[in-house]
Amino acid sequence: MSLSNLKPKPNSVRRALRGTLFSATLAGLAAVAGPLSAQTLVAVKHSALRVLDPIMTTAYMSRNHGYMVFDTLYALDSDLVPQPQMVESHTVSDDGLTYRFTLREGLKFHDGAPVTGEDVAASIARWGERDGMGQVLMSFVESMGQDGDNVFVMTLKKPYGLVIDSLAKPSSNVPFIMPKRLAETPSTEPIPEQIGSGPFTWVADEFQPGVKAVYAKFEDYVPRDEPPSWASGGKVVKVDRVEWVVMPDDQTALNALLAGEIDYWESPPSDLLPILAANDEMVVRNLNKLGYQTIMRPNALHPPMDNPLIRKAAIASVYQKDVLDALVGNPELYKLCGAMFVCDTPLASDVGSETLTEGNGKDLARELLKEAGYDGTPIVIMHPTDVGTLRTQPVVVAQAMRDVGFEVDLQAMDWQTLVGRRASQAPIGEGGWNMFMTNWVGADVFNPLVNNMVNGKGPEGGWFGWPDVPKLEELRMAYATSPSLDEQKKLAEEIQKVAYEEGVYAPIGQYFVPTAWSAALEGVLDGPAPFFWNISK
Amino acid sequence: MFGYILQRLLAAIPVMGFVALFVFLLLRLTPGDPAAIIAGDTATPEQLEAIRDSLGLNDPFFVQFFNWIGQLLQGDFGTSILSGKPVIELIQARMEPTISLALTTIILSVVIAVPLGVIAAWKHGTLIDRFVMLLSVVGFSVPVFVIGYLMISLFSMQLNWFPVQGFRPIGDGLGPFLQRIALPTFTLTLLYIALIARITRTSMLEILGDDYIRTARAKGLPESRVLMRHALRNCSVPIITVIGIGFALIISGVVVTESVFNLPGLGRLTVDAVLARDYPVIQAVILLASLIYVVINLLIDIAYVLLDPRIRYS
Amino acid sequence: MSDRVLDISNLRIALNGNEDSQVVKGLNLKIEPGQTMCLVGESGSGKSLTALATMGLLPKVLSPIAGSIVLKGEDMLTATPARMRTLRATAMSMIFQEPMTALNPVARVGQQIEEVLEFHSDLSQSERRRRVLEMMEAVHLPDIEKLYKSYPHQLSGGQRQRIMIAMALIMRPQLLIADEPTTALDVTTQAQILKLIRELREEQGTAVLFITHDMGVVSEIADDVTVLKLGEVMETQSVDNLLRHPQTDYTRDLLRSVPSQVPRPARSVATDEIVLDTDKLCKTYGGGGLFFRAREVMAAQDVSLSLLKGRTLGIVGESGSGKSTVARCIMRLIDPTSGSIKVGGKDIATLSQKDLKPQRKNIQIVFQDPMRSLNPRIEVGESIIEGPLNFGVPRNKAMTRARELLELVGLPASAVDRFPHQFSGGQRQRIAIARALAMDPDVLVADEAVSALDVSVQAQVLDLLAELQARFGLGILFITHDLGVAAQICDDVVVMQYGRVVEYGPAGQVLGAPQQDYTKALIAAAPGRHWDFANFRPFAEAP
Amino acid sequence: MTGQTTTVAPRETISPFAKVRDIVLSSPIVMVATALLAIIVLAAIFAPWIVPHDPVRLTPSVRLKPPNEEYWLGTDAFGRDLFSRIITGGRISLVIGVGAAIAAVAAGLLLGLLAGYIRWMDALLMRMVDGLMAIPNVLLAIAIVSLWGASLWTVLFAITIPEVPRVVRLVRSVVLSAREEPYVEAAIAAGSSTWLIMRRHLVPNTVAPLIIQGTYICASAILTEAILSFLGAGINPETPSWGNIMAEGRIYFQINPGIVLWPGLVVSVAILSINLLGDAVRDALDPRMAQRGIDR
Repeated sequence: MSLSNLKPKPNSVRRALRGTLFSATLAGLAAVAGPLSAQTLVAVKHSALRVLDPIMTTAYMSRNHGYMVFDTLYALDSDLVPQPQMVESHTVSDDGLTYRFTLREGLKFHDGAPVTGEDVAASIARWGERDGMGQVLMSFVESMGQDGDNVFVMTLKKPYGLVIDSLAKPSSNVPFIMPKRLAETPSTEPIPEQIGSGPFTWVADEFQPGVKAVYAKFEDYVPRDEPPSWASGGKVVKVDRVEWVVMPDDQTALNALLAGEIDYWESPPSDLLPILAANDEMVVRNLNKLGYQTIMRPNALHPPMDNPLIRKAAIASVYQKDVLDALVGNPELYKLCGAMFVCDTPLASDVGSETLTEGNGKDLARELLKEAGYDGTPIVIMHPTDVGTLRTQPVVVAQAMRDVGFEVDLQAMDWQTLVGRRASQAPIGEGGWNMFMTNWVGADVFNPLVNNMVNGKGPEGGWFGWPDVPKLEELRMAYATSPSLDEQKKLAEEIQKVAYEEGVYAPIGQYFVPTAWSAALEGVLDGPAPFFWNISK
Repeated sequence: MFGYILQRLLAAIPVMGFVALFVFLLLRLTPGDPAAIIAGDTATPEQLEAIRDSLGLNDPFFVQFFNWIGQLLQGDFGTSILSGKPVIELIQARMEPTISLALTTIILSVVIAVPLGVIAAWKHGTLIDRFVMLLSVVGFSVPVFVIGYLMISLFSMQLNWFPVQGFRPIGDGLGPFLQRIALPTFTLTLLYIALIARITRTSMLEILGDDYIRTARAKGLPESRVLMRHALRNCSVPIITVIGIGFALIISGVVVTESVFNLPGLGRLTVDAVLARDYPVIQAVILLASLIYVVINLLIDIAYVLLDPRIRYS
Repeated sequence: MSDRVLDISNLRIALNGNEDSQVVKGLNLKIEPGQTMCLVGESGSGKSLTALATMGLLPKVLSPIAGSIVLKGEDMLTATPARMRTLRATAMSMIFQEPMTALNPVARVGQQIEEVLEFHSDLSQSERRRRVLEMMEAVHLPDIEKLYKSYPHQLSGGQRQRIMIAMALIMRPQLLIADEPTTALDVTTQAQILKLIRELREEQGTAVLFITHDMGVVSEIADDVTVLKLGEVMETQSVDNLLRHPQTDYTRDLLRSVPSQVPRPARSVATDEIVLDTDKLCKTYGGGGLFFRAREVMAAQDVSLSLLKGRTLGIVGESGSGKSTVARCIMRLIDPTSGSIKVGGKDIATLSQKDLKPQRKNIQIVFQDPMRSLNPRIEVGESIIEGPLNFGVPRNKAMTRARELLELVGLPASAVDRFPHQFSGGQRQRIAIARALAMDPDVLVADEAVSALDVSVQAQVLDLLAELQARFGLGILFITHDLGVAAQICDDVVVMQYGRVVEYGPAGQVLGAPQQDYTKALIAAAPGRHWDFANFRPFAEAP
Repeated sequence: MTGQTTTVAPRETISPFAKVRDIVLSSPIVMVATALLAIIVLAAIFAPWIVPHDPVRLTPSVRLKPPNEEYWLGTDAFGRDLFSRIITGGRISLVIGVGAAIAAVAAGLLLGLLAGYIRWMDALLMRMVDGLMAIPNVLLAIAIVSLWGASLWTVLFAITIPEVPRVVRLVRSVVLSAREEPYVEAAIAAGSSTWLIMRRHLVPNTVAPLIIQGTYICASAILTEAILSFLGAGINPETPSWGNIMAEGRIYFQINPGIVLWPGLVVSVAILSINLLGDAVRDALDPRMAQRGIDR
């Protein structure tokens, strides 16, 4: 079958086609992709990087991007204690109203400009507009400014115990420091450039949304000399380039990792882990000990869920083990934990969560329904079908609620429709909703200020679901201003008790998503988010 | 001839107009709101409004439509809502994998399918004919991703002849390019062999019944000459049509193959855009796919003129 | 014996090779060098199959089961396919009926002829080209250099048939088989092609097996004649004996049903009521066109004619003369560009479809192709009563009328619930006539109504039409290209050429003593015009 | 009367059942295909009664089990019995296949008739048809489904829209050639109304090609539904369909390939049979094929 009768093609391609296409491919060219250059680390992330501004959106990919390109004043170590990062030292005035932070020597932005107090002030101000904990901090702040190039001064209206904790916030809307000219863009519009003082520089021209994002080592970065611990310590970069690749198909990602075409896979589906674990060239470990908390969130604005009894009945009907078996499957990768502020943290407590962790709430739920006089109007649960980690919970919860007598209308949609619809406070008929499920990284819910679900401000200023519980707000304010840890622990337990009584939301399981990487990599760090410094090939 | 082409060009304009209106209407009448997506979890209603204003989503329907068309005519496809990059750049980066997959698949399919179709028609009614048709129907019936997975597990994982995924532009040398494009091409070729073989067989059967074939045989020409020189030449018009349509379909429709083999093509760009409500990207890609379809139709018409003299002088 | 060109003895061809469905039953035929043997028979007589069997081109479902076909001493039925291929075009070649589709539309004409030489000779490319041009000269083609490079669709029907002849005779074969080569051509072209075949036969001494159903053609070209009926040979004689002393009744009936050119005696004019009258009727196609002026074609120009009640007006002309266009304008199947059409005194030329509907009752049409003039999926009765039902006639009344009409046209009333595919061509044409009469129109338009029928069936339908005309006082507008048919049925005749009326007058005068040169040429070209077939003698010897 | 009263063959009509029987028995392959399709269809229809387990009931404790005597084909990621889900899934997939075929054929017939028979409608309709055909059908389907929610109706609508243009073109070409037929012109001459001509003379001609096209649309609709589910834009997973069983199962391909392969096999067999039946119908009804033999 000669190729000659093909339409005349440019000579070179035809000769090559005749030569390569038939002989090489069929004869089984050595297929293993050439060894990637030692200095490039290829990682597959849980989804595509789209919005590059870590302040404008809470998307985890933007936060991870932030950790690469930007740096923070403080950061939590593995014991969740804030450690200085860009700050050399800080002093607090006696009346606790003036904080003076001196920055470390030699901190430079990627464009070579030195980091000044003004940059820090503008960055914290922009962060304060969008982030929950930041808004609380800004309500205490009097003024922010610079005293000489490398000193940042913050004055408060009244003393506030969590200033350092706020500046060390580990997860979404992390207080990253960016040049003043970027920080001044309004927080509703993305920052035009990616210039930070973080350990990696952003390679803009190789960025292909939905396909690939590339970071290069920032030569002038001055790491701290302490050993890295969680988000704190020295961020020493040991590779030249890091490529984040998107692979929509888990099957393909698994095969690519096994075949050595990629080095690192952030969140493989739990069922594939046994295959990876069995392979001695692979390392599987959970990097984020706080893990994830999956929650169910009723909408308190509209019947029937405006009645707390109905909300509590729904919560009582759920047994965490059913959810986690379906979602994760492998018992080592999940934990039955009723603590709203995540287990294994200082504020963890199991008050009010017995039905969730023991699964004995079915009868209680039926009584609550009878007591509330539930008339069978269907509960609309929004069910995202295109996100692997969110597809399972609605099905399990719907079945549990049906078992106790609820009428449930499980409406399938894609994630973006859910995100659009949950923002609507309209009644069910005009595109409203009764309940939805989502996941949070442990670091986003492990204290009452960060945890949006315990916000009781109602339709004005509350989080989706908008429960109107003034008691919760009082307790959160008390928590904010309480000086000692024991005091904070007691307040946190109180908040959780009230939240369960009001049925504002319920954690329906804590699970861990281990990361897999090829044994060739060393120095992979634990942390609230995947960190790429300290890794070498 | 020129008049004929001019006429076809003019006919294309209302078609593109209709496509533009249809896609714009489709997106505007749907639930889901890009602003909410960008704003993320903690946006307050005012911030949502601000974002919507900045994207111009609040203007009346027709204003949005006309300034979109206005931009379009100046070649400005707008910027992607999510990534802020101009849509043109996004599309350009994704063109090469899609075009190369389309080319390799079509070439391989034609080289295999046309002879199969000719043989099936020549031996009409015999076992060979039935076998070829059965084979082609199988190509039609198996879902693409099932074939894809089987190909990967067999050729990549066990035999490791080919890498699992990824795409290397042809600029990086023919070897790596062909290595990576091979499996997706084989997967798609199975489908297009079915399509082209059937069309070839059906039109060949029709032509073999015509008078000039009987004349050719009456001239004592060998059967191969009758088939190749007379029958196949006349059969080229329907074959060119199905190849053209096939090429256009591959450009815009191989989303599944692209995701299974992780080829950063146009298909995936559109699916990501649809799932993320990135209106400018969705509109631009669907418009572009339609433009490609219309242009390919025009090329097919021109090919008609070259292949069939009767049309040249109509 | 051995130099005999073709010797077919006891040839039997059957469907799928089984005995009891034979289409050719024991045929014997002999052709000497230089001799032209005419094979005559109606459709279905197996004449073409015999030719195809000789060339080895029978369709797969048919196969010879007995007998032999010996060409120059070699039996074709036992020859290997490879051997057959070498013999085709060298020892024997064949030309076919439809010149329009016989050539490969996408290849140049000269090159299609050259192909024969390419495979059957070892001449050089330039030598082949010279031979081809020489052969094109021999078949009297104009401007051969330009024609060599042009495509089939740029040639006329006659030119294409000449190309086929050139292709067939370029290797100077001993036997030329011609399967109704002129049936699809116009009369004038047909005459030229017959003359060309005779000329080449003398020049190259080729034996010709000429297949036709037209006795006129037989009288022009045959040396000897074999008459076939349903696969069996009726008789074989020299052409002169056959025409003068036909031995079998079948041949006699065949000769008697050939419509003679001599117009029948004029009938007296019963009434002067005009049922159909057109004045300066024009129809142009094309024109307009968005950017460039499309070629304008004047299909009909200033056609004025009138038809009296109970009489028949014939429109005669070659293909492309516009006779069908006039008929379709009168029926308002296409809209005339200008001019008036009066039916029963009312001008229907410019009426809207709505106003036109009531008038449609008065004028009905019968088409040429019996196979496609009846809807194959509904019973025949339903087709007939469709018209009356449109005009409010109650169903049962219309159905009884339909039964009467069927008997009127010579078919059993019980045929009303049969499907069209259960009838022969002639029977279907009768049903079509019944359908037209169901509307009891004033005017019946017959557009080549009998051209597709065998001669014997043709005669019966013509008689039926004449009889119905007398009974219902019908005005008939009869469109045909066959002068014989026109002579037998028309009272007055219009001759048309390139859309214009060339001559218009009583049949006796127009066909008997034509004034215009074109009409004269037309009559002169009709084959067999000097034979009085029905009386088995040439007109010259008429008493 | 002149001419002998010819005898006429008795009334002989072929009942549709006889025709169907001939098509089915026309070749062994078609027989096998029909049998397989019949089994799948019957199983789908009687699914609720013959299903060993409740296809929707989650039992996470027995998830991803290989085929065993209790779960004949094993279980999926939520511990639901795969065998029952495949049978019940057949209902949705076949409903979509048949539904899309009927809807596309009906819409295509109407528009095709209008475009073919009414001159001025032709240009307008054909430009719209070209427009619809220009839009890539998988992308259009995804856009419609993911934008309007994944209910059975939106998926059916999304799958039908791209098929309509092909049917319109087919019907238009049949009508354009049929209206030239003499028996149609005779009907016009007899004053029949446009509607009568369409109903009685034009539509019957389109029946055969539409049946053939219908089978191909049915097959491609089932495939498209599988692709949509694969991309996360298909029917909502609560109601099983072949497509979304495979889509959900693809992550576990390495652990329990059966989840993808079993439904994949059933889909392929179903589509193969439908396509083969389509070919058989085409050969039986296509007049050209039939009288090729002895028309000389």
